[in-house]
Amino acid sequence: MPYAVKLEQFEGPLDLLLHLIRKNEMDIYHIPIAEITAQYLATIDAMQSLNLDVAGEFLLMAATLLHLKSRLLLPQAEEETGEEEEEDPRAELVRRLLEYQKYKEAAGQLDARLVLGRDVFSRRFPSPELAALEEDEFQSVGIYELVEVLRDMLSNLPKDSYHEVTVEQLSVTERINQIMSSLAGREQLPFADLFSARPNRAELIVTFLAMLELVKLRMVRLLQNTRFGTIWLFPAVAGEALENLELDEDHLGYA
Amino acid sequence: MPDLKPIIEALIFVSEAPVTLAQIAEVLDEEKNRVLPLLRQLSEEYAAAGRGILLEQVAGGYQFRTRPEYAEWVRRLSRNKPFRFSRAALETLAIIAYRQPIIRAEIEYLRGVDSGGVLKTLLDKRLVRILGKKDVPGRPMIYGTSKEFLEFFGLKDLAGLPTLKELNELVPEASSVEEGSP
Amino acid sequence: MPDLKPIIEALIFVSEAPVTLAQIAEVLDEEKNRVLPLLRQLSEEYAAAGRGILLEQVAGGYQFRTRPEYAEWVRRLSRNKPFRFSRAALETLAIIAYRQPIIRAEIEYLRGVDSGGVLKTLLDKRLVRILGKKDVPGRPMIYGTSKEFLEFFGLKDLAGLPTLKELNELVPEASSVEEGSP
Repeated sequence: MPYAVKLEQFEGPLDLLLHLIRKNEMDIYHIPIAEITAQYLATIDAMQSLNLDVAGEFLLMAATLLHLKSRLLLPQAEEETGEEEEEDPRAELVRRLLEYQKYKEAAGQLDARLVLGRDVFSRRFPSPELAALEEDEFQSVGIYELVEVLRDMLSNLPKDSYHEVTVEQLSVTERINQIMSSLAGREQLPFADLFSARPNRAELIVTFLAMLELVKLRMVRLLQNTRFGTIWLFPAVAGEALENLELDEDHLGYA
Repeated sequence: MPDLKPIIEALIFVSEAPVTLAQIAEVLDEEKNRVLPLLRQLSEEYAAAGRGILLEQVAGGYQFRTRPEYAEWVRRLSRNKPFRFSRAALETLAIIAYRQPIIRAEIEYLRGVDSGGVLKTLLDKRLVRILGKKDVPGRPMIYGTSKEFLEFFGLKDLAGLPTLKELNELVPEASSVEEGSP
Repeated sequence: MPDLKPIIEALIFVSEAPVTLAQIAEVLDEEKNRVLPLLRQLSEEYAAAGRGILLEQVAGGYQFRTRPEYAEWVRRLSRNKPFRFSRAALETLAIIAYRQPIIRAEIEYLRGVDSGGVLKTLLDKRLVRILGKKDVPGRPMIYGTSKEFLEFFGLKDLAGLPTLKELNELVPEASSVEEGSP
C-alpha cells in the first residue's frame, strides 16, 4: 500500500487533500490534479478495504477531483465560449483549501491556550460566604403578600368546611397569646407552623387577624427569604418583654 | 474611607464568574477610574513570584485563576485527567469564533464535512449559542460563541482572538499544534 | 524541587471543601510536618493587613474565606447578581414561549405541577405578560412572552426561536432514535 497514513486522523476531505499536497510538496496554486486524484482515490480505497465507513463527503470530493481532471484534459479553446477568460477550474478548490488551513491553524491556537479546567482552574462553585448569605437574605413581606397567602389557603380548602360549625372558637387575643408563646425562646418560626394540618376557615381567619395585629403592634416581623418562599416569624422584641404583655381584647376591636 | 483594594480582592474571590469593572465600581459606589488602578495593582501583586494564583482578565471581567504551572498538582487533588478537545470541536469553534454570526451550511462548506453533531455538542457545553435565525429562505439558525467560550479559553473579549493569518501558502504540518499560546 | 507554598495556595484556592493537611501532603508527596509550617506561613501572610481574604481552618481542613468585615460588600455584590433562572422558571418560560397564547392550567398540565408562583416571578421580571382573558368559563388569563423576553434572549422576533425539530436536525441519528421510541 503506497500511502501509509492513519485514515481516522483526517477530519474530512479537505484535511486529507491538504495532507497529500504537503506530503508531496506540491504547489498549491498548481496542483497536479491527475496525481492528487490518484493518491486521494487510493487513500479512500484503503479506507474501504479496512472496512472504515467512508463518509459521503470523501466520495463527493473524489467526484469533484475526477470532474476537475476531466475539465483540465479538455482543450482550453473549446471551453472558452464566454467573453471573459475562464478561471482556472482548480481555483475554487485552492481557495477552500487555504481557507480550511487557516481555521485548522486557528483551532490549533485555541487548543494551545490556557484552557479553564485543563491548564488553569478557578473557583467554579458558589463561595460559602455567598451561600450563607442567600439563605438569610430575607425580603420584607408586605400586607399584600399576606393576603395572597390567605386567599391561596382559603381556595385550597375543601368546600364542605365552609359550613362546618367550629366548637372551639378561638378569639383573636387568645390566638395572639398562643403565637407569642410558641415564639418565645425561639429565633424564628415558619409561618405555616401556626396552623394545624387541616385548618378550618375560622382558624385561618383568626390566625391571620392575630398576625396582622402583631405586625401592626411591631411585636413580630414577617420575613421571607425568597418571593413565594417560606414566610418566617421573628420576635421583634426581647423575649422577656413578651411574657408580661397584657392585651386588651376590646381595645383590639376584634371581639 | 475604607481601604478598597482588599474589598476588591474579596469581591473577585467570592464570584464564580468573572466580575466586571462596572460591577465592582457599583458595589463600591466609586468611579471606575478609581477602581481600575487598584485592579492593576492587585493583578501585579499576584503576578509577583511566589504566588499560586493569578488575577486574570477574562470574558470582560476579572477572575482569580491558578498558575498554569501548577495544573498537574491541582488535577492530582481533584483526581481529574486533563480533558482533550476533539479536532472537530476545535475546528468548528474556531470557524464560529472568527466568522460569527454564521449558519451551519457555511461551517460545513468551510470544514468540508457534516457538522451537526459537533455543533450540538458545542451547544450542550454552552461554548456556542444560537443568536437567532437568518432572514433567508428556510430561516436557518445563526450561531455565535458564548461568554463561556471566552472564559474557557481565557480570552478578554473576541477582539482578543489572535488575528487569522492570511495564509497564501501551505504551512508545515506540525505548526498548527505548536503555534504560540498567550 | 519546586516551591511548595504557591502550590499549596493554588490547591486550597480551587477546592470547594476545606482541604486537609493529609490531602495536601499526599498531593505533594511530602511529609505532613514539612507542609504544616508552610500552611502557617501562608495563613500569616493572608492575615497581614491589606488583604481581603483569610486562610482559615474549618472542619478539619483549610479554606480561604473573605474577611468578615467585608461581608456587607460581598452581600452587595450578590444582590446585584443578575437574575438566575430556576429550573421551574425556565420550564415555564419555555412552555409559554413555544405554546403562547396559553393559560395557566395548560402550563400546569404540561409541567405536572402548580406553576402559579413561578408564573408570578416571570410576570414580575416582565419576561411574561398577560395577553387577555380567555372566553371560557372562569375567564382564565392568557399568557405570552414580552418584549423584554425578546431583548433578554437577544431575539428579533418570536420566529427567531429555534424549534425543537431544528435542534433535532443537528444530529439526524439522535432525532430518529427519539422519534422511534414510544
